[in-house]
Amino acid sequence: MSQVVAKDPDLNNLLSIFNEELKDLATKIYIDKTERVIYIEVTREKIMDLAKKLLHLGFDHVKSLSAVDYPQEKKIELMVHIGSYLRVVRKYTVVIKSALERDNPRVSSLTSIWPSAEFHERETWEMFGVYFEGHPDLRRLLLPEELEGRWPMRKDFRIITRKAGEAETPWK
Amino acid sequence: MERGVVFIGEIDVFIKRLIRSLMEKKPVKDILEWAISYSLWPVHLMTSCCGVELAGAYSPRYDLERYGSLPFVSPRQTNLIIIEGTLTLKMAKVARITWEQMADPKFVIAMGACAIDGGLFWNSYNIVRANEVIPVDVYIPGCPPRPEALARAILMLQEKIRSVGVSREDLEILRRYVKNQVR
Amino acid sequence: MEVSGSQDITQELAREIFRVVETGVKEEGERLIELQIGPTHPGSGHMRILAWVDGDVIVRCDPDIGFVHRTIEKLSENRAYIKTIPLVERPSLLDTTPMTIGYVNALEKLMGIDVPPRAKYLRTILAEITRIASHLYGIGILAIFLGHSTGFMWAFGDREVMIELATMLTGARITYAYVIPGGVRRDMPQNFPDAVEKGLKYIEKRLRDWEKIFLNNPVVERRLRDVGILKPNIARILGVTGPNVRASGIDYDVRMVEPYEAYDEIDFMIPVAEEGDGYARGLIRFKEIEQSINIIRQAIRKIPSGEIISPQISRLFNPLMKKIYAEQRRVKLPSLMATLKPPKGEAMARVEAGRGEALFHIVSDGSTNPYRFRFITPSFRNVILFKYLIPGHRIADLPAIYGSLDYFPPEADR
Amino acid sequence: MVVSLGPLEIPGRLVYDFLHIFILPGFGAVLVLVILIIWAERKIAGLVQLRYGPLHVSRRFGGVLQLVADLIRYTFQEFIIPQGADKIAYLTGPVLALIFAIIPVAFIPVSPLIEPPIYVSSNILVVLAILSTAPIFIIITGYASDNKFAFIGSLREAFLMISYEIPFIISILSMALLFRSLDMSDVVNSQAKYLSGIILNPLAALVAYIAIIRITGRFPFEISEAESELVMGPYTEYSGLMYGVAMGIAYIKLYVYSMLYSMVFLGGWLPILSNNLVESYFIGSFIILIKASILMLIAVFLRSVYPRYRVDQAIRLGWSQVLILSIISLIWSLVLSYFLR
Repeated sequence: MSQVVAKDPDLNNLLSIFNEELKDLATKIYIDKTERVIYIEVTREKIMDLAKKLLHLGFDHVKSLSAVDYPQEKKIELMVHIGSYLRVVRKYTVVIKSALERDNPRVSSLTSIWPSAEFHERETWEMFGVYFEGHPDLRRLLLPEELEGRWPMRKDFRIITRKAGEAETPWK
Repeated sequence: MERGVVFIGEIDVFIKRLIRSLMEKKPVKDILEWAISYSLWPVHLMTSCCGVELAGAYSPRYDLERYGSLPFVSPRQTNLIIIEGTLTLKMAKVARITWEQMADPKFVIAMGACAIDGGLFWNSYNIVRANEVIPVDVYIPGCPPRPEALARAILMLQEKIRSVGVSREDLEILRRYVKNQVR
Repeated sequence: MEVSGSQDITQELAREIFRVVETGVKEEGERLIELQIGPTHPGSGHMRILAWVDGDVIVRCDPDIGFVHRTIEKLSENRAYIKTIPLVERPSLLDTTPMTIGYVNALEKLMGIDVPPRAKYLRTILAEITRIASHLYGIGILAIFLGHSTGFMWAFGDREVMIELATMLTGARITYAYVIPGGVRRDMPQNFPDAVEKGLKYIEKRLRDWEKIFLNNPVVERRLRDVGILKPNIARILGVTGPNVRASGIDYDVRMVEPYEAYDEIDFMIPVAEEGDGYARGLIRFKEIEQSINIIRQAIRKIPSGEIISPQISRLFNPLMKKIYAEQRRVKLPSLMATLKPPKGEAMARVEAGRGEALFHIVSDGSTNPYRFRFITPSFRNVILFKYLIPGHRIADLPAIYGSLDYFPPEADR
Repeated sequence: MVVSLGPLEIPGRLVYDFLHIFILPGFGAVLVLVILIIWAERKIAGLVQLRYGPLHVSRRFGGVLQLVADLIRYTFQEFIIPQGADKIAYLTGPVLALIFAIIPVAFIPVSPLIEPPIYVSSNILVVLAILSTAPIFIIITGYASDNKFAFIGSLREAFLMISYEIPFIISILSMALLFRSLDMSDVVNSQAKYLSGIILNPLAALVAYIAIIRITGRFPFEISEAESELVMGPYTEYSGLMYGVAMGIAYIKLYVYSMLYSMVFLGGWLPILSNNLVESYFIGSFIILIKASILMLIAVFLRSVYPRYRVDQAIRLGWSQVLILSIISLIWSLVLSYFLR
């Protein structure tokens, strides 16, 4: 796993802790240009014990749990923003990315570790169809009955659009 | 035949016929229209984000209570629905039920570009136009419309009540038309 | 730097959170009534709260939201980057500036544009003006939920002062779209500083009246003290944001944690309370208004002169735009911005809106439309409190807690 | 010293009874006063909240006709009876409550010269008895309209009725004990001799006023019709004329209670400053009306000052503080009446 070096000393300490704690769990750890976000890629099976480790390291709540749909690569990528209220690490946000196959996306629910993820998982379930095993009550949150099983946020759910820069002809 | 028919026959049918006949006579018609136009109470149905401007319109600076319009609580005692902004599918059902619950001479103001024709969210999969669900009397453009626009809408509705009057034959036709519109 | 590990989810803490109120009543019958406090009910905003009530005690509460779900994320995937700015403002129509600042920050990180200092100060001033207006709205809603109509009317009356200032700066009442990638759309008018001073003096005088009629009102204290107590570790576990978490003793504020715009050059204090009940949440909002007044005053004093749009954008101006920019200090966006193509990649920005921390994550694939735009508002993260904080209280406490949480449903449903 | 009219006894009685019931302290005054008080409530709330309140209905008189417009709108609004409602109880509930709220006016003497239409020697007890039946009909309306919020609203009304009627009755009886008679005219006459009731036993006056505010559902005790919890409490399902009746009950009860209060505590037809008896009927009842409307304005002004209590807080306040205060006022009037031989 490549050893990433950052200018900010605190971030370096945190990265070193991450590297030796999550040696076997994470497949890839990298940071973004502004040195405030740490991306961790992990496979579907190891996400639970990665979450336990992160909770132990002080990241105690989920800021956002969602998915990104890549139809051409046949995968839905789970994207989880983890934050912390502890004074030491609250400057950084950890983003966990894990790829799920597109036709039957299943992953174990993170609610037992971070209860704050409950409503986020319900929203991701109704928008993308990602089934979270072990979720207390996985049902619709925002959508009405008509849009029950149609996963509107996937790319193949088309809506009427106009291309950017196209002339707006109101009466067409 | 449910138990306990009141001794003067079906009371609501009796009162409806009485009111309808009273409404046509000249002196009663004018007094009634004057009274209803100065007592338009909007029901507490905040459909979406234009509700901020409706609350602003009833605040001290614009104060629509000067025209007698007091925001009231339940659909039974009010006669005006203000559809503020976007109607999503879920909220359209609620707006429809609230409209049906209200007592008869009732009016609807569609406030904001979203209620008129979808506005900023015209191509969203979850949006319904206001007139697809409820027969609308006054439309207010703007996103969100200024509180003065809402005051002007209340005044326009008052003129409409005084000119067109309150008996709503158009409601019957629209009820049948709108019933099959709602998905 | 030793990272202090927080204790795992102990059994006791989990039971504390998922506690089911034991009133010996299980099935729906004479005792357990299911109350649908729906959108037409004056005690609930644009949402339906299902409360299972036994006598006067709420046994279980389940928020049914989504009545104002206007699919911002799906629409932004089919719009140019610039056209998502008005979209991002609509959900939280109360404090729109932090939302646009967050989105534009994420866009600027993606494209590597840096903003001139004067534009940063103008953005900070507008953000604090809308924060005061948003807190006053929240206090007004809390007051009317307690039955205090004077509090509601005073809050909306004072809010008009702040809207007047924002209209003088940006030209619009609520939806400004004032923040554009690279800077701001207009410069500060000449008479703006002393108008701001007059407005802030009026608000400070009003805060004294507020203490008399609302904060020291004996009935308000009876209704809000020790109601809806949110313990610090539960607030931390449930991921609550904004004044609700600062009222429980956690001093977390994105303006301090990750200063954006001009917050690092302005010194201000984050008010924190310990009790974590409804009264503390209300008090925190009043104190934050005072802090925002202090921030605006410093920003107006320290604002540097100079450009209000970054040279990378003003480079693309055609002669007419340059003339308008020179004379009226007003930016007309070049048509190139409509078909903006940022480089492929991801960017994330966090911002402290009136109700808490908002998070913006843009995934771009190099085309004119964002590939995926993730937009999390503070109210969506506070919804979980309805499920875990309200059971065990009385029916009359439901509006009191709902008002003290300052929960705005359109912002949560996005 | 009741004046007897000799041969003109019967027609004089009829004229006076008609005047008493229909014009001055009866229906005429009630209708005019209720409209003025509701208008004053909205105007005062408006002025306290930096705004105008109802204005453009009749610009020159400051929007007084607003209430007339509202009442006319109610009468011509469609009258909805929910299917699940128990029809008879649903229709008769508010009407009976209205009747039982107005009846006591016939018992209250208005001038020293002539007895009230129905003269009962202990008319304080009769008035109290009739007034304390009104909440029962509110509970009937709550249970008749098949609505969960109406159930909870009427349940609250039952709890609060008990916890505040008892202190009210104790404080009124302590005044009757002080003046050694259950007849209002005697009470007023003895108030003419000594000081007025409120000065002799201020504690009873305070307790009685708090109980009036609770019984008529004014802020901070507007709990059975709390808007933000139970839409309109027992009256959620009522629309049209029945809702006008339901809304009028609270204000008519306020009128009758403040009439009783001004008779017992503020010395009914005695002019406020001097104690000399007033001869004519009109001036006497006019003074009572003024005192009653002042009390009503105070009760109505509280809408813009206080939010509302929770049910359990109001009940705890009722049983623990207000009841004890009324018992203390009873003891105090016992001691005082020993000296006022």
